[in-house]
Amino acid sequence: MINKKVKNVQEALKGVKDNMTLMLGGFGLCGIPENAILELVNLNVKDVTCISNNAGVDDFGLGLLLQNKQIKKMISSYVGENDEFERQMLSGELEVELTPQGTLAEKCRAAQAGFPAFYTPAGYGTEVAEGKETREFVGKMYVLEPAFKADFAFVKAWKGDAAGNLVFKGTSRNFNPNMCGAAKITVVEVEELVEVGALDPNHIHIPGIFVQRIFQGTNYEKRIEQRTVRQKK
Amino acid sequence: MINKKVKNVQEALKGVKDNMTLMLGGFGLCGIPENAILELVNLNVKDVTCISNNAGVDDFGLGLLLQNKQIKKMISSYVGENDEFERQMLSGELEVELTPQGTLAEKCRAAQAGFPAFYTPAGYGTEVAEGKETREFVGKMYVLEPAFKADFAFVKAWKGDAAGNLVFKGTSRNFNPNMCGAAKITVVEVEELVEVGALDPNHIHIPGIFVQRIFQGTNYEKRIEQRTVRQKK
Amino acid sequence: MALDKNGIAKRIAQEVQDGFYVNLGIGIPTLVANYVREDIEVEFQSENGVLGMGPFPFDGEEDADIINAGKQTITTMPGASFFDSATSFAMIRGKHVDLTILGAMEVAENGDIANWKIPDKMVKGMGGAMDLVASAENIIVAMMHSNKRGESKILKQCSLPLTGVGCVTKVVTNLAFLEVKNNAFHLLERAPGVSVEEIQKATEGTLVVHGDIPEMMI
Amino acid sequence: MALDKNGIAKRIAQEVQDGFYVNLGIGIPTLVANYVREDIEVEFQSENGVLGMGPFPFDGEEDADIINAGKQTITTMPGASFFDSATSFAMIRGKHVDLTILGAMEVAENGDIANWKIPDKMVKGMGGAMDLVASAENIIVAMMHSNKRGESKILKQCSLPLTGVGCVTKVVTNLAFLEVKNNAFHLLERAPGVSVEEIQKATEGTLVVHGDIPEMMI
Repeated sequence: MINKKVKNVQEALKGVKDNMTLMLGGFGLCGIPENAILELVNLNVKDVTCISNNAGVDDFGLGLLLQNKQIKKMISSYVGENDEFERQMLSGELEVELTPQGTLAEKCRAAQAGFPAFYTPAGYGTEVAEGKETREFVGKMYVLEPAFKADFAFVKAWKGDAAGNLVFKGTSRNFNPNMCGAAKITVVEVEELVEVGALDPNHIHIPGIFVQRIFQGTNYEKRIEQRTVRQKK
Repeated sequence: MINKKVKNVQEALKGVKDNMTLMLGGFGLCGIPENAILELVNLNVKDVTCISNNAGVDDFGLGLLLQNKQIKKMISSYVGENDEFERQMLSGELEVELTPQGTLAEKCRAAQAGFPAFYTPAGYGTEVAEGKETREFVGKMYVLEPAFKADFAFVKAWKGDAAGNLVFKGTSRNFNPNMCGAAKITVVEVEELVEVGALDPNHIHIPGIFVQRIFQGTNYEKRIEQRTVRQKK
Repeated sequence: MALDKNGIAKRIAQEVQDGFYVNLGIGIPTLVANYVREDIEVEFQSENGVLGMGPFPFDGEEDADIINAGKQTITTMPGASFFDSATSFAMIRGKHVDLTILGAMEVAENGDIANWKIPDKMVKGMGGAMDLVASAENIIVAMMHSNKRGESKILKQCSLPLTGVGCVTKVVTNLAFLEVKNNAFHLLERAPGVSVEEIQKATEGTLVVHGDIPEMMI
Repeated sequence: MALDKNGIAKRIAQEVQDGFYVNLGIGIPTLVANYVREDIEVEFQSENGVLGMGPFPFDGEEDADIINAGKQTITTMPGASFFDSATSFAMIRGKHVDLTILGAMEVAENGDIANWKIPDKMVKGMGGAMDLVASAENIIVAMMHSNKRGESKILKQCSLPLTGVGCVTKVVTNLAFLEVKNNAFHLLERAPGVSVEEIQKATEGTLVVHGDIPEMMI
């Protein structure tokens, strides 16, 4: 067993610097690496490029880095819940690259799996395809999209062990597994760090080989964006 | 819940015809769809193309179809355990397309995921790349490989439910999940058909959407090719 | 009388067939789930990573880790499964989802759709919409026939940045059920009490009216 | 004295470093696992879908569903995981495996390797070898220096169909430890009791001998 465990978030984020490209898991506020984001605020690294499906809300998630003006560029599929984001984007302070969600996921998977680029039909004929190579296969048009290149991936898992094996819960899985191994260094925070051997080898979502550092996360808020319920009759 | 359950192997293989292209899961004899293979022998369909990592042994697995001269063409990565295979290949009766194992897996995944083709470094500069498009990305050469097109995929899972959700065990997983949804019709046989709701939604390896038919398999032999053991001291 | 949002959802629900996997977009499409016949088997996929969505949770039973693509808390049905984003879009791109229902700002008679951006005004992003429309073979658009200023959204050509080209096959609006083919909107049904003339007037794109147009049965 | 297979495996085992994920090919490479230092952390990956392989099972405890790429029954270590073939090659193609050890029929001074086919004679297939050699940055080849007829397998140019081009970095044979760079085999170590002259004689490719060549420490 190759030990990936680090003491805490400070140790986990060693080496993060200005101008780096960072991947962050999560969909909306679901499954975001809360501990890593707070530490990025503490470190106050500047001019980072963030690859993340969404940009958080004004006072949580990646919104905290936006408030702190740490982000130079966002690569996302949907950024619609964040006023500060809109302000920075419209004023030109923030560079934004909007990417179809499936393309975003596959650009992560391609980086993880060693594919330099892939052809997807998403975005063909739209401004997303502008300046990109397009090509026909069997009567349908596709756009060539390159794999992401990133320095760090910050991932949130439900359970994990010191070997870096991960298990995710519900829809907090989302982009997290796809980002593992998609950056030079993958840093995982878990709600529960379990003993090596406690996870069923058949049910490990991400084998430890895709992970460089893992730590026990703390104080998860797990904020709900759209609490929607029905009443018991 | 959309019900994919069929009564038996006969119902599961309805529509299989001569000249079709069939995908079959398994690595060696591990995780092969034993019931489907026996029924293919019963049906005596001829001139089929089989996509499968290996070709079985002389008297088990795909070897049975070879003995019966049902296979026109094999697409595999390794076929070295089968004398009848070698005989048919060297005599020209059997067409063989040898494909690197990772390329074979990804050609399945591309079919499953709607990618028309992909670039892989495997086989560049070798006879596998002959006649294929090659291309450089960031100083490295890649070969363009098309997704598979198949009529039926025959998959063996450990557990499954009527919704088509699947769980695999150990290394009998191998190509099986990658072939689900990679053919027009995916037929799954399981060692244990469980109640819908019995599988943990977090630990389903293949969601039912990739499966068209599922049935309770019978009489699994699960032959071991290379029984290798050590003695207790 | 023109349909309200629930009326549009009701009509679309009739297009959902037994055995369909369905992806519902945010807004009116989400309402469709409420009106699907109970005697058929349907599973709802949400692109953030769940298949087999159920109703919203009871108050107090919501789980921050189980949401839909609209970020709403949800429940799951027996037989549900969770998966990662790449797998979710494998389902979509691989044409395993049978029906996609989504909203639009504009639809054109060639099947083009625009629903993600108003330049210099609203730039929220396309989310999964571009993947969905580029791959789905069966797309129903749920939308209002005209915007708040009374201008038609059923157009000869989209004016807003496109989400996808030539992909929309059916449109259900507050006024009509339209099929998109051969570079025209073919009027299939009228909303109850709405005349062909009203629909014609509200439609900027080419409208084909063939024979008697029945009223929707809702 | 020239090394036997276990000797080759022992020397290669010294190249396995702490924290390495290692893929072992069939044959001599499989033996390497027996000689890795016990005070370092190493995990073995097998391309059929397992990470964290352990020793062979005790008699009677073998499981048909748990095998390695050589189809041998195996066990797993704590922290092991199983996965599908596409994920397995994601590990390999994505350069997550640190070291690949495999056999060869021929190696050339430009790093080409041939190990999968003898035309009209042996056509078993390449298995995962082409993926491994195309992606791994750290490849050690375990092989005999010459074939049974005494002909060198350490060549100027491969004569058999290639498995990969310009990919081999190190070769350990029964006679020598060679580094492949700048279109030549650089002699790093001699097998115990084997002279530089013997190695030179058995090597058809360009052999660079720089200074005193130490004996392997085995």
